[in-house]
Amino acid sequence: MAYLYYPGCSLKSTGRAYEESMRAVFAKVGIPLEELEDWNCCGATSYMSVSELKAFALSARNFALAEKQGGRDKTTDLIVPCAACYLGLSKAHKYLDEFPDIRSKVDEALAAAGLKYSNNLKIRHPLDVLVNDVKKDRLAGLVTQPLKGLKVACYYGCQIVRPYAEFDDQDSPQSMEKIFRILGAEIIDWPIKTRCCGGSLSGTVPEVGLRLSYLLLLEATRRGADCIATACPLCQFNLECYQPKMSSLYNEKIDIPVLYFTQLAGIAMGLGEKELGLQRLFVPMRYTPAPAASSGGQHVTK
Amino acid sequence: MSPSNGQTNGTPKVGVYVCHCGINIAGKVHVDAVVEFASKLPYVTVAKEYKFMCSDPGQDIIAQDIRDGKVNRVVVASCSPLMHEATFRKATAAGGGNAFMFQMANIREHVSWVTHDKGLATDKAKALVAAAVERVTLHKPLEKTKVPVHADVLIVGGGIAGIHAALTLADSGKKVYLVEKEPTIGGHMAQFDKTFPTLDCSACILTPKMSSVRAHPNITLWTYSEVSEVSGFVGNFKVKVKRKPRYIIEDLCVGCYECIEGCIYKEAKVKDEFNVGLSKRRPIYIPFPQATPLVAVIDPETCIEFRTHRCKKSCATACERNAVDFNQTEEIKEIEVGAIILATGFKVFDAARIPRYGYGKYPDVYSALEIERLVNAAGPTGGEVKMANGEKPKAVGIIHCVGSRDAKTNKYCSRVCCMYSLKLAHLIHERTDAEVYNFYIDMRTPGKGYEEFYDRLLEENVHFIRGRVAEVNDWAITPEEKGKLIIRCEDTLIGMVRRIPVDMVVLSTGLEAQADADDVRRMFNISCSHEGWFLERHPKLAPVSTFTDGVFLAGACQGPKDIPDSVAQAGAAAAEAMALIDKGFVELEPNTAYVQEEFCSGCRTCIALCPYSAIGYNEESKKASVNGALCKGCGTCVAACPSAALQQNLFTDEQIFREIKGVVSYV
Amino acid sequence: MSDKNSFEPRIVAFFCNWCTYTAADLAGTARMSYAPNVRVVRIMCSGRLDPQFVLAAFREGADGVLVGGCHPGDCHYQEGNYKALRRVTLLKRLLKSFGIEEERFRLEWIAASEGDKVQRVINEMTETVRKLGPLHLEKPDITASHETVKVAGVSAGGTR
Amino acid sequence: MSKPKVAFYWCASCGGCEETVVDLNEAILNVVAAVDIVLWPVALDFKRSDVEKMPDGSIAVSFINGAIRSSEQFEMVEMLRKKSGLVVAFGSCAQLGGIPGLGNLFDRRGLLETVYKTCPSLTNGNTTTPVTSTKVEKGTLSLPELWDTVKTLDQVIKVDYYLPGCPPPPNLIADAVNAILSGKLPPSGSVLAPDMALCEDCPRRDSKPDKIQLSGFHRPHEIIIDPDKCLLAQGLLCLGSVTRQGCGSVCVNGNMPCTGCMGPTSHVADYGAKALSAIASMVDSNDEAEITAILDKIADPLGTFYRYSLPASLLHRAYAAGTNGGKK
Repeated sequence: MAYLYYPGCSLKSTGRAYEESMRAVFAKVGIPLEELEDWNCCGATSYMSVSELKAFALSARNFALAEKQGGRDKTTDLIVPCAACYLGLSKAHKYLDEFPDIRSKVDEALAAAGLKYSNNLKIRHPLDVLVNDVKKDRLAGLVTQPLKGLKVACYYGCQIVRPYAEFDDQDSPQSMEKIFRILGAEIIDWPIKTRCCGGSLSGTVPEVGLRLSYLLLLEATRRGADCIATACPLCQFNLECYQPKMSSLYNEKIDIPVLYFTQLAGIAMGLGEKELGLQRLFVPMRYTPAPAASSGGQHVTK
Repeated sequence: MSPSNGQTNGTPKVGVYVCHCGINIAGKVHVDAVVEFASKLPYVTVAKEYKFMCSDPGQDIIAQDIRDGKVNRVVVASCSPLMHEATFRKATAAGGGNAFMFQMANIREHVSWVTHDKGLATDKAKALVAAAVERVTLHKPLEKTKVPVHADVLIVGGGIAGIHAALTLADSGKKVYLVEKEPTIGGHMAQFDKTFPTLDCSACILTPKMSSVRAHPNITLWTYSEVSEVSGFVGNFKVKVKRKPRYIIEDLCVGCYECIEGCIYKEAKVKDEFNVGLSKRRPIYIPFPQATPLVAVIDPETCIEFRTHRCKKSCATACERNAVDFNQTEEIKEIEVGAIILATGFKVFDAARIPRYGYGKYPDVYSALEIERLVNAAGPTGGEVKMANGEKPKAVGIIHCVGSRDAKTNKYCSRVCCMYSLKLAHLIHERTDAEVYNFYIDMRTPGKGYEEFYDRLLEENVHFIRGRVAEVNDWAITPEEKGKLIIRCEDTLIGMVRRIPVDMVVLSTGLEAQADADDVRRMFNISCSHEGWFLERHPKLAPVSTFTDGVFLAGACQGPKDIPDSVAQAGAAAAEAMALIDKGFVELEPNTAYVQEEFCSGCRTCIALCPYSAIGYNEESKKASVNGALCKGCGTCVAACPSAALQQNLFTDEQIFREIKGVVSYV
Repeated sequence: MSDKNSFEPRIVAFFCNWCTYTAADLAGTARMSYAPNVRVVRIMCSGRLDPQFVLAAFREGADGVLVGGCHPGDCHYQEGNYKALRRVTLLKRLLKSFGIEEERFRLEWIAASEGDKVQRVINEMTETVRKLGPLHLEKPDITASHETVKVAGVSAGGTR
Repeated sequence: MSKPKVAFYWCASCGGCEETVVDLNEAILNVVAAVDIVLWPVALDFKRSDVEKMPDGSIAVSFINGAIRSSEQFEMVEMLRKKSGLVVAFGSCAQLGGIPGLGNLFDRRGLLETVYKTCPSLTNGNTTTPVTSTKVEKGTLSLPELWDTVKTLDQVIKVDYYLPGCPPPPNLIADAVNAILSGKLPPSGSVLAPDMALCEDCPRRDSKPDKIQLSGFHRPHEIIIDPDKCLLAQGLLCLGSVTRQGCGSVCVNGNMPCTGCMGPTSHVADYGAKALSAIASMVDSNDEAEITAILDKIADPLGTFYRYSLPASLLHRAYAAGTNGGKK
C-alpha cells in the first residue's frame, strides 16, 4: 500500500528532523512515501481564523492534487505529520463533507483552477499508520537496539487527537505508548500529555507560553522521564529550545531531551544519527542503547 | 367499480367523522375541506366534523347515526389507530353495528403533527380518508374470540421492583414465579447503605420483603435461574426457565456457613461481587448474610474441584446435611403463565469508559456503588470510609453525571445520581468529617422531600461547584497539591477554571440498560428505546404495558428510576397483571388468516412460512387449514398464497388493494 | 404535474404495525416535520406484503413505494420480515427488468423507537423520487368499457 | 332454424391454437355439422369483405386467438366484436398476451431494428425496414402499423369468455363449444377452465413435502429429474401452484415443470407477482447475502414469471429506464 506524504512548511524548516526521521523509519518499516507534488499551505490554524473559506480552499487544493496523484479509482491515504497541518486538513476534510454550502464555494474555487475533489481521500497521521496499518510483529522485528531501561514521556499536544482524530482516545491517547512498548521502552505515567505546550504564545506572550512548557517539562523530569517524545514540530520547538531560558527564569534546572517519536523509533531500529537528524537537537539525546544481543529481543527469520 | 359481494349489511352507507382534536388536527388541516371531500366519496352518506371525536358526545354522534340507519360503516379520521381504534370500534358497536365495520384514518400522528404546510396536510388527510372509505366498504362483520387466561404470573428479576410486584400479586392470591439470575434476590437495593432522602437503612427496609418472598406460599422463587424460552401469547404464555446448578441442594442447605469455613481456600481470593470487588470471597459462598434464599453456591470457575477434579472436597465433608452436590446439573422448568412482568433492572455505567477521570488508574477514585459498600456497616471496611492506604480522607470530590448527560456516552439524565450523590456526600461528611465537594452540572431534585434534602446538605457545609469536571489526575503544580488527586473543572458560577486537590474521588456513575437487554427483549418480543431501555406502550398512558399484550414492565429496566418510582411502577404492573387475570379471558384481535377451501389447491406453499405452526395440511381434504387459536395474524402466509385462497381478516387482498387505490388515486 | 419543479411525488408506504407504524406515530408525537408525500398503508407485518401490492401501487399512480418493517431479529411475528426480505430481493430484480428505477422501491428496517429514521427515510425518498420525476406508466388503450381481471379494487386497466 | 354462425380468427400468434382445433379429431366433425363457419383464414377462403357485409351481431361466437399488436389486428377484432354475439379469447396470447407479449420488453423501434437490421442471422446487409405506406408507380401501398405495445384481446375489445392455455387443451375447447351450443354458459367474463391451481391435479401431489423450503434452483437441463417426485421440491421452478389447472398436467407428465401457460386463478391480480411471492417465500435463508445468492439462480425473473402474461400484468410492459417510464 502506497501513501502520499504532505510535508507542510514546518517539516521543510524547523521540523526538518521530523521529516528526515519519519522518512527513514517508514522506509525501514517498508512503507514508501511519495511526496505530494506542488503542495501548498495547509490553510493553517492562523489563516483559518482570518478567513475560513480561503483556508478551506487552500486545504481543498491539496486534496484535489492528492486524489489526482493517488489515482482517481481508489481512496488515497494522505499522511500528514505536522500536528497543525493534520488538524487543519482534517477540519477541512470534515467540513467539506458535512456542509454543502462551504463545499459548493470551494468546488467553485477548485474548478477555476481546473481541479476537482471527490471525497476519495483519507487524512492520516503517521502515528495512526504505524499503529493501525503495521503489524505489531513487523515493528518488533525491526528492533535492533531495544530501548531497554529508557523512560519515555509521550507527548501528543493539543492538535492531533482533538477534536477530529478518530484513531485514538481524545483524553488519554495511547498510540505512542503502544509503539514504544513494542520498541522496548518504559513509559512513564504522565497525565498531561495532551496539555498545551504554549503554542505561539511562547513567542508572543512568553510569560504565559514559557510557563506552560516549563510545567510540562518539570513534571516529566519529576516523574523520572529520560526524554520526551513528541509528534508536533511546534511542541518540539517550544519544549526544547527554551530550556536554558526557563531554567534561569524559574530557577529550576530543566534539561531533558525532546525528540520526535520517529527519531526515537529510529534509534531502536538502529538507524544512524544523520538519518534521524539527531544532530539537530539542542538538548542532545544521551541514551546509549544496550546491544541487541544481550537484550533477548526478538529476531525475525528472514 | 362496485365492491364485491359477501356483505351482510347491504349497500354500504359510510359515515365519515373528522376529528379536530382541539387544534391538534384543526390547526394544520382544513377539516371542513376534508369533510366536503369525504361527502363526495362513493358510498359516503354522512360526513361530519367534531371537536373531539373520542369524547362521549363524539362517540354518540357515531352511535346515533348508526341507530338512525344513516350509516352502516364508519370511518373516523383522527389520531393513530394504536391510540383510539378500540374506542371507536366500541362506539360503532354501541350504535348496533359490528365493531369491525370501522376504519381509522390517522390524520394526527401521520399528518397534522408532521406536516408543515396546511394545504399539503389537508391533501394528505383527504387521501388517507379516501383510503379508509374505499377499504371500509369491503369490511365484514367479525367477532373477537375469547381465550381463557392462565392465572399464574411470571416475574423476571428479583430486585426491589420484582419483589414488590411478586408480593402484591401473591397477596392477592395469584401464584407467582419469581426468577432471578443471581444466587439471591435483592438486586442493587441490597447493596445500598442508606436510601435518600429519608436516610433509612436500605437493608432494614428491604430484607423483610425478601424474607416475605421466601416464605410466601404463593411465590415460587427460582434464583440462579434464567428464562430461556417464551412462546404463546397473552393469557397463555409457555415459558422455560433454566435453573443453573449451584451445586448445593437448596432444600437441604440451612445457610450455616460450615461449608464455606470448610473450603480448602483458607484465604478468600475471589472478587466478591456483592462488595463490587472491594473484598474477597471463597469459591463456595453466600453473597451476603441476608441473602434470600440463604443457600450457599459454588462458583465452578474458581472452585478447585471443578478446575482440577482433585480437591478433597472439604466443603462437602463440613456439611452435616450433605447438601453439597458436585453432580448437580442444569434443570429446565416449564411453566404456563397468563402474564409476565419484566423487572430486570439496570447496569451501572462503567467509569473506566471515561479515562480522564482516572477510574482504574488511581486507587482512590471510586464508583458510587463502591462507596455505598464502603459506608455500609456490613461492608468490607465495616462502614469506615478509608483510602487505599488505610487513612481517612480529608477531602473528597463527588463528580456528578459520569456516563449521563454526555454526548459521548449517554445523553439521558440517569435521574438518581444527584440524589444519591447528596446522600453519599452526607454520609462521607458524617463519617470522616472531610471536606466534600460536589461537582454538578445542574442539581436535579424533583421528588418528595428531595429539594429539602438538598437544602439540608447546603447547611452541612458540603461544597457545590457547578461545572463539568475536565479531568482527575495526580499532576501537582503547587506544594499543597502534592500527593493529592487534582480535580480540574470550570466553575461556571464564578467563570474560572479551578483545581481542587482531594484525597478521594467518587464518580456518580449513571444507569445503563442491562448488557443482555437486547436478548431479553427479543425473547419476550418487546421493543427497546435507542438507549436499550425496554419500551413502554405509551410514555404517559400505558407506562408499564408493552406492545406485547400480557408483558408488563417494572422498575429501571424501562428507564432510570429511584426506589420509590420502581416500587410504584411495580405495583402498577402487578395491578395490570391482576386485571388481566381476574377478567378470566382475553379477546383476540380477529385478524387471523383463513383458507377459502374452494380455491386452495393444497400446494403447501404456506405451511413452512408460519412461525407458530398454525397452518397444517389436511391429508383428507388435501387442503391447507388454519388453526385460528394459534394464528397471530401476521399475514405472511397470505402474501405467499399463489391462489389467493388464504386471506386475512381485516387485511384481505381486496381491502388492501382498495386502500392503495384510495391513498393514491384521489388526491 | 409533469413540471419537475412543481412535481410532488406520491409515495405509498407499507408499514408494519409493530415497528415502523409505531415509529411513524412516534415521529408524530415528537412533532418531527417531514415531507407530506408518503401515505401509509398499515399492515400487521412486513411479511404481509404481497408483491402485487407494490405493482398495484405503481399502477394506481404511485411514483414510489416504501416498505418498513422491524429490524432483522426483531419481528413481532418472529420471522415475517425475513419473508419480506426474500420477496423484496426478487421483486427488486423484477422491477429493474420492468425499467422502474430502483430508487422508487425501498425497504427499510425501522424500529418502534426510530421516529427520527421515519423522518429521514421519508424525506430522503421524497427528494430522490422528486429528482427522478413522475412515473408515467402506459395507460392501456381501452376502447370498450369493461373490466378484465376480476379482483375487486384492481382492474388491469386501472387509470389515474 | 339456421345453424349458428362461428368465426375463427388469428392475430399475433404462432398458429398452435389453430392446430389444437384440428386436434379435436373427430369431435370437430360434430362441431362443423352443428355450426356454420363464416371466417377461418387458416382453413377456409372467406374474405374480410364477406364478414363486413354481415349484419351486426349476426355471428354467434368469434374465437379469437393471438395478442393484438398491429392496426390491422385491431381493426379485425373490432369488426368481429361488432358482428358477434360472443367473443372468446382463445389461448394464452389472446387472454394474457402470451409469448408475443414478451415483445413488451422492447419498443417498436428496437424490435424493427433488431429484426430487420442487427439480427445476426440477416445476410446481405439488408437495411430495408417496413413502413406503413410506400408510393409506387400506380399509387400508394400500405402496410398495417406495428404497435409499440402488445395488448391482450380484452385490452382492446370486450371479451365474453376466455379459453386459457398454450394452446387451449382440446377437452376444454370441446366443453366450451358444447356449453355455447347448449346455452349453458357461466357468467360473462369467466375463464372456461377449473378455477383451481394445477397442484391439486398434479400426479406428483403426494410427493410434495408439507414444509417446502428451497436452498437453490435448477434449470431442467442441469439435473436428472426424478419422474415421480414433486418438481419444485427438486429445485425446479415449477409454477403449478400459481397456474390454473385444466391442461391435464401435460408438462409435468412429460417430466417438465409447469411454466404457467394457463394463467392465474381468478383471485390473483397479477400472475408474475404472485408467482414471485410464492417462490421467494420458500427460499431457505434469513441472511441477505445468502438469499441473494439463492435467488441469483433464477435466470431472468421477469421472463420466468411473466412468460405468458406480461401485457396482462399490472405494469403491462417494460419501460425504458431513465425516461421515467414515459412512453409515447
